[in-house]
Amino acid sequence: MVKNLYIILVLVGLGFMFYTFADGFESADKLNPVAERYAKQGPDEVGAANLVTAVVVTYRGLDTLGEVTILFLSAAIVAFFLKVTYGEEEKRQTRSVSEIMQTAARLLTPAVFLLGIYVFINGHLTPGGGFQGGAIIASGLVLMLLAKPNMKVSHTLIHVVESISGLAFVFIGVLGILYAGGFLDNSLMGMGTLGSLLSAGVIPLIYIFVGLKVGAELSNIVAHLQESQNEA
Amino acid sequence: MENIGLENIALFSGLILSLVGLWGLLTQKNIIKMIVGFALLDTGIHLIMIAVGYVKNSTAPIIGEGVTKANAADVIADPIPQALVLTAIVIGLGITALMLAYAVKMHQKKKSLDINHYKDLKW
Amino acid sequence: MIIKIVAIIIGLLIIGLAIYALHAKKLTVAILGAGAVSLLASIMFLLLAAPDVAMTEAAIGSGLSTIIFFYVLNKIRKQNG
Amino acid sequence: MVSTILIIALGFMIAAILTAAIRFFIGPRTTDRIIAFDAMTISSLSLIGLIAFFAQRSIYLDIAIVYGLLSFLGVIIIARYLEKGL
Repeated sequence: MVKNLYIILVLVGLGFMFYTFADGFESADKLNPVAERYAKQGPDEVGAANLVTAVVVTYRGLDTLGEVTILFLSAAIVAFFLKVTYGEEEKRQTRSVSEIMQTAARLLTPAVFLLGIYVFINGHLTPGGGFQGGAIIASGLVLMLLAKPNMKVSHTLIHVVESISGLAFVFIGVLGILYAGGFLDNSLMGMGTLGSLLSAGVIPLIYIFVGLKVGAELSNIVAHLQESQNEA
Repeated sequence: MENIGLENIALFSGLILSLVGLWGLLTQKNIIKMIVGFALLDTGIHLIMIAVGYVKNSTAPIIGEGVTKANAADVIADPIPQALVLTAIVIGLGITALMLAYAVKMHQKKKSLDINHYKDLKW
Repeated sequence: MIIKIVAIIIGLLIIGLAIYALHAKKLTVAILGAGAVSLLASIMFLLLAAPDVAMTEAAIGSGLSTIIFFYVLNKIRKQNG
Repeated sequence: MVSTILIIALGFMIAAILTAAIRFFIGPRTTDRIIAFDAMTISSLSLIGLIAFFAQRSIYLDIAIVYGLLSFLGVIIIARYLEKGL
């Protein structure tokens, strides 16, 4: 009974705090100085048409590096918990997949992978980027696994892709210290014209590696969840 | 109707959504339901952050039709909260997957999803 | 004006679906409700001029996390025998 | 003229989402709720297209593409779960 009272107290207190914050809230008419600086100087300094990409990859690139590390850690812990012992696993006895599902998956899987690659290559021009593209690639793997439940996912390939793209991300950042203004500075390559595919310096390259790394990590989680289904 | 802006609507729904999520996290007995409550709390907080970063009558911070380099500072929304929420959503998925893996392991030990059956660390 | 009415309806639906998801008896319905909340929140992000966030929420919040929830539910059902 | 027609279309799409939500709330069986979820997804796809028109930004349509290519996955995985085939 006392516990319920505590819960009600917490909720009412938090609700009161939220109400005082939201009451009479009015959004600003113009940007605050930091955002104004990014909006005015960003297209010239970074060269990306999508200003969110400029903030994520260049102005706050170190945050992105930390985020990718956190995602790697959580994928590793999930893999540790759901590890299956190889060798003695028997064939899974599941209800067979229907003909329509198999044909549609064969048709759609390349399209889903292609969409993922499009999303992270065009991250600096259109909405999207490495994280969204990686999630779409992992969804493509889910579609493949739904069509063929007994398919073996190559963990070696996933680990190799993940390690190489992580290393390349840090390597590009260190090259920025040596040859440009600082860590993850994107003026390593030419800026190009605003709005074309080969612009914004090194941002497309970084987003390709981020996309591959996030895709490999999420695929790792999904593949471990699928493989752990056969042991009770 | 005139003095209620788009950001007020989003702010209030985000606030109530996060309160509902916290209520579910505190009162539910089933572990999976608690994780669902956590996911709702996550979404509510993202809504609050985006609503705070909205600028009146603004458009997306992408240079293209209607937004040029010259007038970008006057017509776009704040890009910084959007970048932070982008990061937060991906980390939220990682945390949810981690909590679900814990739930599977806990269920393997005791064959129960009720949180009241786990008293090992209670004294 | 029209956009505001759309936003009010979507906000009310978000809150209703969230309460229903936590109130439902079946775990399947609870997870579906969380997915529907993510879907409508992504439309709300689009109205607030944040297309990047809307795309992330659509691909991750409503897509992948529902899939992971159902894989885990299936494994728990198998452990029950 | 075009704008008037599209405002009426917006009203229809909101009505479609609302009816699907009502079915989600009262649907007696789980399958009813899954169908309601699928209908809600498809109506919100066209809602995204209409929002892209009212905001005058064609890049918003990218979100509709991603959603359209991924939304069926959730429904398929629930169906496989319910027929014990996952």
